[in-house]
Parts: sequence; C-alpha cells; structure tokens
Amino acid sequence: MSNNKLQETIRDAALNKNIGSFSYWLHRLTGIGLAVYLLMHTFVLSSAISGETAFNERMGAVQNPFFAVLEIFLIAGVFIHMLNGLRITLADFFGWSRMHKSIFWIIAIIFFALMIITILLIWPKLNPANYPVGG
Amino acid sequence: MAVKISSQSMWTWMFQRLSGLFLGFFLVTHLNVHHLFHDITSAGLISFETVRTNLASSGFWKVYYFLFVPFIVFHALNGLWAIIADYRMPGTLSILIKTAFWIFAAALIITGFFTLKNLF
Amino acid sequence: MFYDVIIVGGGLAGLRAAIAAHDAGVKVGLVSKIHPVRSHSGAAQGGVNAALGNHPDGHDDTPERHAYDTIKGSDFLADQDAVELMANMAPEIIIEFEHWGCPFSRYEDGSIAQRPFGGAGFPRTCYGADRTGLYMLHTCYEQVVKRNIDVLYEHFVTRLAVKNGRCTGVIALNLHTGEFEAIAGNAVIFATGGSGRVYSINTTNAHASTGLGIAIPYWAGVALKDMEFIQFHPTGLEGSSILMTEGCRGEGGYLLNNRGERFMKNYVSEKIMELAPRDIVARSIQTEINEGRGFEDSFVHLDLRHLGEQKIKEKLPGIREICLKFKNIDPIKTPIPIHPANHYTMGGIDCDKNGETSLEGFYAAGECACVSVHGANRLGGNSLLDTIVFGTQTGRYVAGKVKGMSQTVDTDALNNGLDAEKERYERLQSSEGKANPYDIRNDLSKVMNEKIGIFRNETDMKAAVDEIKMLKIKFEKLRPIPNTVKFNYDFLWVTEIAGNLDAALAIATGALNRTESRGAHYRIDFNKRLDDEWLKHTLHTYHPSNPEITYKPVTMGKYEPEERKY
Amino acid sequence: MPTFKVFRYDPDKNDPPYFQDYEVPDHKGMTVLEALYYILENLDPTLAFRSSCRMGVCGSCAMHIDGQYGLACETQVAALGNKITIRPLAHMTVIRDMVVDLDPFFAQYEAIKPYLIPKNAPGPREYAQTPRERKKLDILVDCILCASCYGSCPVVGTDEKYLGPHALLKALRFIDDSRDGQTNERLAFVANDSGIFRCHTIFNCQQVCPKDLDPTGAIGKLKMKSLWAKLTGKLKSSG
Ligand SMILES: Cc1cc2nc3c(=O)[nH]c(=O)nc-3n(C[C@H](O)[C@H](O)[C@H](O)COP(=O)(O)OP(=O)(O)OC[C@H]3O[C@@H](n4cnc5c(N)ncnc54)[C@H](O)[C@@H]3O)c2cc1C
Ligand code: HEM
Ligand code: SF4
Ligand code: F3S
Ligand code: FES
Repeated sequence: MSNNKLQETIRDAALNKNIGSFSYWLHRLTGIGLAVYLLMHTFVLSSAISGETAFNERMGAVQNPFFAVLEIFLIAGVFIHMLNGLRITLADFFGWSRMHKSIFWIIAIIFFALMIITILLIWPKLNPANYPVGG
Repeated sequence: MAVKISSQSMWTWMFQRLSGLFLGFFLVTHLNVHHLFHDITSAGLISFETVRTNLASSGFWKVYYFLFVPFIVFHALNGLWAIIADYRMPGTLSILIKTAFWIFAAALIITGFFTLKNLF
Repeated sequence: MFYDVIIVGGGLAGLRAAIAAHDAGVKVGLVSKIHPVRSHSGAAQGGVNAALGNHPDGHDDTPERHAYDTIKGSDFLADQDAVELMANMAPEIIIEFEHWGCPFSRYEDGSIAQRPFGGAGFPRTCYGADRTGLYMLHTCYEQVVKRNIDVLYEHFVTRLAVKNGRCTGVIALNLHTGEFEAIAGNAVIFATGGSGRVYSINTTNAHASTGLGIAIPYWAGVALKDMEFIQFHPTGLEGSSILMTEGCRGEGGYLLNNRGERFMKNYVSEKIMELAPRDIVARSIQTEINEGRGFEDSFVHLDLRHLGEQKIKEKLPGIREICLKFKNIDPIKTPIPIHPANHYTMGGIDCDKNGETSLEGFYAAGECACVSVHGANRLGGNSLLDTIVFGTQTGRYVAGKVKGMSQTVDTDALNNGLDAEKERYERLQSSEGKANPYDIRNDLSKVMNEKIGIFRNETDMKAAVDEIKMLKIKFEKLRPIPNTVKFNYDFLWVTEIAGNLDAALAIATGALNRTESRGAHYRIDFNKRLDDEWLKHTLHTYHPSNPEITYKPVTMGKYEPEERKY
Repeated sequence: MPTFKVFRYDPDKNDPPYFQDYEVPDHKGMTVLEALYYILENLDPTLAFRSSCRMGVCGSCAMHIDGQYGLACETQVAALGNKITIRPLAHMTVIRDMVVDLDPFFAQYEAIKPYLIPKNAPGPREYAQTPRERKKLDILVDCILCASCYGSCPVVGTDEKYLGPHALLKALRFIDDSRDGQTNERLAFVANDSGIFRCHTIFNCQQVCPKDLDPTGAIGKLKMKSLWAKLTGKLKSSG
C-alpha cells in the first residue's frame, strides 16, 4: 500500500511482537544512542587538544548528579547492546540460532545483575554532597 | 576455477562483529576505570591529571586507546550506515552518503588521536 | 495469447506435462487457478510406487508384479495396456525425479528408500518422509522455473473454446485483473486434479479440488468414465478429515476398535492385516463403527505408539505435526481417532494412455483423467505415479502432434466463448434469486456422503439422484454475486459449485446403474462382482437433465479376472 | 461467539483500507480459515482470501492473525481471544483484502536458481545419497513458500532488492545437497549486496515460520560458508 518505508518499519515493529523483534529494536536504538554518545564524548574529550584548563572546564560541566543519572542509562545501553551483539553473533558464528530465546533470557539476567552492580557503584555520584565544592 | 564474488558486504559484516567483540572487551575495562570504579568521594572529579596518570601507568593503555578509537569509530559509523542502507536508495545517493561517512570517520579518528596525544 | 499447447492445472500432472511438451520443442503455457506450488499434489504424504527393488525385502520386485498388483487392486476394471505402460515407466521416471533433485528418503547404500503400502506384493512405495507430494511438486516446479515456461497463475479456466469438433483454446478469468481472457492453442491438456469437494464435509481433498475441471469438458461434450468409483481413504482424521497417510500403516501402525483389538484380522488374512487395499480397509472400519465397535459411534483408533518416538519423528513427522496442530494429540502417546473419508476420484475424463479424448485437440492427464489405470479401486502410491507417467506421456504425445502444425486458432470460437462467460458473469451479478450457493453445496455434500458413500443401495441412490436434480434447479435461482472486480472469489466458488453438481449427478447415476459390487463401489443389494455383465467401463455423456450412460469394454491383457482375496 | 476484525481493502473502490467486524459462531476445533469461509459463505461474499489444502501444506493462507503471522488453516480459533484481528501479509501490495501480490516474492525465489544443478552426469540409477547426507536437507526442503517470513522481515519491508529469508533458505537447500555442483557459484550469489549480509539476524522469520523452519539459522550458515569459501580461496574478489 504505502510506499513510505519509514512507516513500513514502524508497522513491522507493531506487527511483530516477539523476542526477536524486541531485541532487534533494543539493539538498534541503543546502537544509535551509543553512536550519538560517542560524538558527544569525542566533543568533550577533544577539549584536551586545547589544553588542560579547557579539558577540566568541560569535564567539570558533565560531572554532577544529573549526568550521573544519564551515565546509568549510558551504561545500560552499553550492556544491552553488548550482550545482544554477543547473542546475534553466537547465532551466526556457531549456529546457535535455535537457542536465541534462551540466550535472550540468559543475557537479560546478566544484564540485570550488571545493572545492580552499576547502580551500587554510581550511587555516591547521585548525591550532590559527595562532589568536591567549587570543582 | 575460483568463482568471482563481490565481497565488500562480507568484510564490513565481519568487521562489524569483530570490532563489536573487541569493543565489548574494551568497554568493560574502560567503564570500570573511568565510570564505575572511579570513586569521587576519595579520588575527586575526573580531570586532566587523573586521566593522564591513569594512561601513563603502562604502555599497554596507550596501545589500547589508539586501537580503540578506529575500532569504535568504524563500528559506530558502519552501524549507522547499516541502518541507512536498509532503506534501499538510488546508487548515487548511496555513494554520496557513503563518502560523507568516510570523511566523517576520518575526522573523528584524527580528533581522537590528537585528543589522546594530548592526554599522554 | 497463443501457445502450441495450453496446460490447465499446475499440479504434478500439469507441470510434468508442461516439461515434457517444452522439452519436445513446443511453446507451452501453463494456466492454473492457484499458483502451481499450492496444488493439492503437494498434500500427498505417503509415497509413490515404482518397482526399484531397493527395499531389503523387495529385491525381487518387477514392473510385472507392480502391474499385476495394480490390476488386481483395481478389481480388474483397469485397462491392462495402460497399467503395464505405467508400471514399466515407473522406475525411470522416479529416477528422473531424483536426478532433478527430489529429496527422497534414503537407504545406507544411498538408494531411494521404499516402504510397504496396501495391496502391494512388495514394498515398493518410494517416499520422502511423509511429505512425498510436497517434495515432488516443488521439484517439478523447480524444473519449470529452470525452463522458464510461461506460468499464468491465478487464471481460472471456466470454458473450452470449441469449433467444429476441435478444441482451440480456453477461456480463463484472470483473477488479478478480473478480466476474462481467451487463450488460444493448438492443443489443450487438462490436468485439473480430483473432485473430492463434491463430498466437501468429509473429504481429504483441498478446497481447490472441485469437480469443475471434469465438468468443463463434460459440458463441452467430452464423455466422463467410471465416475461411480470414488475412493474412501480408511484413515481421515476425525472431524476435519485431514489425511493420515497409508504410510502410518505401512510403517506398522495398527487399527484398533473400542475393545482394543486389531479388527482387520476378521476381514483379511493375518499376513495382510492393515495393509489390505483401501476399499477393503475402509469398509472394515465402517463396519466396526456401524456395529457399535467404534468410539462415539463415529471413529476407530489408528495406533502408532508401539512404533516409538524415534521412528515417528523420523518417518512420520508431518502426521505428528498435523495431529498436534489440528487435534492437540501426540501420536507418540495417544492413538489417533480416524474414520474413512472421501479421497480419490478413480473416474474422470475419458481418455486413452496418450491422454487423447473424443474431442480433437483436447487431452487429459492426472487425477481428472481416467485412463484407466486405477479401475474400481486405486492402490496407494499409484496416483502420484499416474500423474507423472501420464503427464509425461501426454505432454510428449501432444507435442508430437502439434509440432509444426499451423495455428488452428478460431477467433470465432474464442470470442463466442469470451462473450458467453462475460454474459454468465453479468447474469450471476444481476440474479434475482435468494438461494445461498453454499447451502446448496452443503446439501449436496450431505446427500453424497449419506447416500453415495461406502455402502450403497438402490433406494438411497435413487433418492440421491432426485435430490441432486432438485439442487440443480435451486441453483438456477441464486442470490446475486458481488460486483467486485479483482479476486471475486464468490464468482469462483459459485462456478465451482456448478461443476460439483454435474459431477455429483454423474457419480450418482453411474452408481445407481451399476448393479454389482466392484472395488470401491459396494452395494449391499448386489454384493457380488459380476464379471459377465459388468466388466466394462461406464461412460457418462452430459445432458442438462439426465446424464446419458453407455458402456465400453475394458482392455484386457495377460491377467484374467480372479477372485480378489487378500 | 468471537468477533473477527478483518482488514478490508479494494483499491478499485477508492476507499482507504478499513476493518470490518464479523461475529462468527465457533465450534470445537474450528480454525481461522473455517471462520473466514463462514464469513464468505454466510455474511459477506465480497471477502477475498486465498486457501487450498486447509491442512497447512500448500502455503496459500498465510496472514497476520491476532498479532502473529501464520497459516489461517492451522490456527485454532479457541486458542485466540474473543476479538480476533486479521490482516494480510505486510511488504506486498494488497490486491484485495487478504490477497497480496506475490510476484516479487516468487521473483526473488527464482533469482537463486531454485533447482538442482548436478555435480555429475545422470546415470541409469539414482545419484547415491546417504541418509546422513540426506539428513542435512531435513527441514530445508519442508518450506511451503507461504511468505510468512517474507511478511515478517523488517529488511524486506524497506529494501525491495533484499533476497528475503525464503529465497536464502532455498539457496542453502541446494548448497547443502550432496548432489549439487554449484556450491561456490551459489555462495557468491547469495553473498552479493542484497543477500545474506543484509540480514540483521532479527529472527522474525524463524519465529513465524509455520513449518518451524529456521531461515535465520540457514542465513547464518550461509554467512559462515561463504566466509570460509572466501578465506580458503574458493571465492575470488571481482574487484
Ligand atoms: C491428502 C492426500 C494425500 C495423498 N497422498 C497420496 C500418496 O501418498 N500417494 C499417491 O500416489 N497419491 C496420493 N494422493 C493422490 C494424489 O496426490 C493426487 O491424485 C494427485 O496429486 C493429483 O495430481 P494432479 O496433478 O492431477 O492434480 P492437482 O495436484 O490437484 O492439481 C490440480 C491443478 O489444477 C488446477 N485447476 C483446477 N481447476 C482449474 C481451473 N478450472 N482452472 C485453472 N486451473 C485449474 C489447480 O490450480 C491445480 O494446480 C493423495 C491425495 C490427497 C488428497
Ligand atoms: C559493547 C560491545 C559492542 C558489541 C558486542 C556490538 C555488537 C554489534 C553488532 C554485532 C552489530 C551488528 C548488528 C546488525 O548487523 O544489525 C552492532 C551494530 C551496531 N552497533 Fe554495536 N556493538 C558494541 C558496541 C557498540 C558501540 C560502543 C556503539 C556506538 C558507539 C555501537 C553502535 C552500533 C550501531 C549504531 C549499530 C547498528 C545497529 C543496527 O544495525 O541495527 N555498538 N553492534
Ligand atoms: S521459510 Fe517458513 S515462513 Fe518462510 S516461506 Fe518457507 S515455510 Fe513459509
Ligand atoms: S527476519 Fe529478516 S533480517 Fe534476517 S533473521 Fe530473518 S531474514
Ligand atoms: S490452506 Fe494450505 S496452508 Fe492453509
């Protein structure tokens, strides 16, 4: 019917409610998210080219509780993308395609375990009181 | 007689996975050092100095980060390209975008290398 | 559109004929109302017979034995020259399929595996798990793709174009555009498959297997043959009547009644048991049910449990899949509820072993044709063979006939046909009646199942003939069909029902007239085979109110009729 | 009595597609195909849908049923809810209601040369193939070309040149056949830039396949095989 391919993509997402499609979307969205983060990260870090002060200034701007929350999302994205990347690589390389659903649940458990550790470790950064005054 | 094949899509596919596996290993370490096990209550904020001390701790890190930049840039841009390429478009447009991606990739890698150089 | 040979039907018979004619160097057009890979040949499960002698117990098998079994199975009504041709061609034609890539199951030495089937002296049924038909159909279609033969799919043929006693083409509705098209050709081969849907409430056949393919030439004056011989398959799944292949019994499955006994021992020798010919097994099952030894008065059990999980999964995976999906039972753990179901039309368009009919330029092959190799009862595994042997034979023969022939197209005949079909279409759209065509079909099916079933008698059959005639009258006053243009399925089905009605009337009158029991035609009022009087083929000639019945002799050969004991 | 919410579309009538509700009396063991026939025969003769074998082997009746692609003839009504939504397969032009244009689907199938190209010249007997060699074809040869996978694969939806799960599965069917002699040519073809490497391993095709086949696995196998053939020099770059 419609020749609009973007519409087709969205329709596919709606019509295929299953683990394969779900993890494909997670993978894609986290992939895009990470790519965008990579650009921002490069922008922040590249201030090192202009010297130590510039670097510390920019780094200081992104180290606060708000960015700590974003950091949790970033790390969640990395883990999801990484674990799922492993899942589809295993399917292609080792022919484990029939087990993809089981692998999905295994990586889901690993993901949640990793996220608990992550949140525990980032916990101090969520409290403004822990930041050195004046930065 | 060997059969002819146009293997570009094979190599990009392969390298997307290899770089992915490499990144997986890399990112976990990188996250540990710079995002997770960096305790601001004892070590303070991440600064030029802390990064430099970290990187200087062994030659290993230098090699590591210099490899990391091209890998992640390739992986990210090739990944984005894969998404765009799903929406099959006319050949000329496709070549145009591909070229833009290559230029962008080169720019990112150069920026990355200069950044690293200044931090070492 | 012009083709040297038009083939109507994309099942095994049609595809094989197309390949044969194409290879003989003529231009072929294949016309089918459904895509060839959707044809009902793909539903065949059990296998296809050929005396390859690969089975460890079958090394002594020969085409002669195959021919003898077939003729005996047919209750001696088969034409023996045709049977011999089929049995002799079988090995080479199966090997050819294998060379084309057909994925048959195998023995350790790499040869094609074979299993025992009913009524056969040796295990000679070649198979690919229990999806033989699917594999063969796809293999055949692959060869059509390879040869780049024109396939007009979803073109619904509704009429022959005939002029001066010569068939010059067909009229088909292109479902994609909704336009009628006249397709001209020097020869037309019909390979339209079975007509099981005449018995629609209890048949193993596809929705597409209606009687229209035999009704079209019948209406055009071509005689039908032996229509009263309708095969009931012993094992249709209870409820949906989906086929449980004879391979289940070939692999060693038991038939059990409600007392848990293998009742076949009461009907045939201990050596044969479940592997008696289909007519006998079907009657035995029906007798058990009628005499109260069935379950819920409607089915018995097909028990595979003792075969074990591995054998079932390896040799009968499709059967297990069907049981799980349609009945929610696992044959590894539970017996399968089955009852006899309409399965095969032994009769069909009257033709000889080259597919030639009484109408010049018109030929037939496959299940819609009656050569006849199956006589009064077809043996399992012989029908797939029939389609590919006579598909090849007819394709080659027809190609030889039309090669170098100048175009015999008659524009008048084509245009008249086109106009007649368009007019019929419009008439159906503006019809002022009330009758629902599907109610008529359901009533017809009920009449056929109840009165022209496994056990027949005069009173019932007389009533059936009358009822069918009533239904035909009712059919004249249908509610209008919709005026949608593309894929007007209501028009398609209404046309099919018209074919069903006349096919049914041919079956019923033929059966009523034949006052004997032979093969699948079993009368309680005449329960003996009477060779002196009835060793002859029935011929049905179309007449709007009453088919005309005549007879013609059976071609005999080296095998003399004998009592049929198993 | 379940309600069937059925996709309706007739391009000739200039109306946009819409959904129409039908109430269908159900009975034990009723399939979705039977329900569609009930609608056609008793409620609305304009409904268009394909079907033939009604036993899950001809591949005519694939559609999107209550949130899942599958065959109407083998989907039990009782297993679904009280409101059952029926749509045609995606990615193909709707000709009417459930009937879609399958030409591109078959064209892609034909593109992979779906026929045996034998290694050896045929002799008087069959090509020998051991049960072990034959076993590799199990599953691969069971594809009924129903197009469920084609409708479900997001790449098919956006890249009209992508060969599609069905064609790639068929390609492996011939590559894995011990009798076929064109392994490298076939590998080179499926590895082209509309072939196996366009697959994102989404698994939709595997999850919807009514015959429980594994096109995803087949594509994975093809990827490894072509990679291996390339690494061992059986496939040479064409520049
Ligand atoms: C469930 C089942 C299992 C079976 N198992 C076995 C078995 O194990 N062994 C065996 O030997 N036999 C078996 N048979 C019998 C055998 O499969 C059939 O007799 C045989 O396949 C018929 O093939 P055909 O080519 O004549 O017709 P079909 O395969 O039925 O094809 C008919 C073709 O004609 C076309 N057509 C029909 N009417 C028209 C029209 N009006 N216009 C255009 N096209 C039209 C259709 O589109 C279709 O392509 C089985 C039958 C059934 C029903
Ligand atoms: C952590 C380890 C990583 C692994 C194991 C990994 C793995 C993969 C794999 C296998 C693919 C291919 C998917 C496909 O073909 O569809 C992929 C795609 C992608 N990756 Fe990664 N990746 C990782 C990290 C990253 C990072 C850090 C980024 C961003 C900077 C990134 C961005 C992308 C993008 C944009 C895609 C394209 C998504 C798509 O095709 O749907 N990945 N990744
Ligand atoms: S692979 Fe499965 S879903 Fe795809 S066409 Fe074949 S049978 Fe249908
Ligand atoms: S859904 Fe499509 S992307 Fe690949 S795994 Fe199946 S072909
Ligand atoms: S009708 Fe044949 S697969 Fe459903």
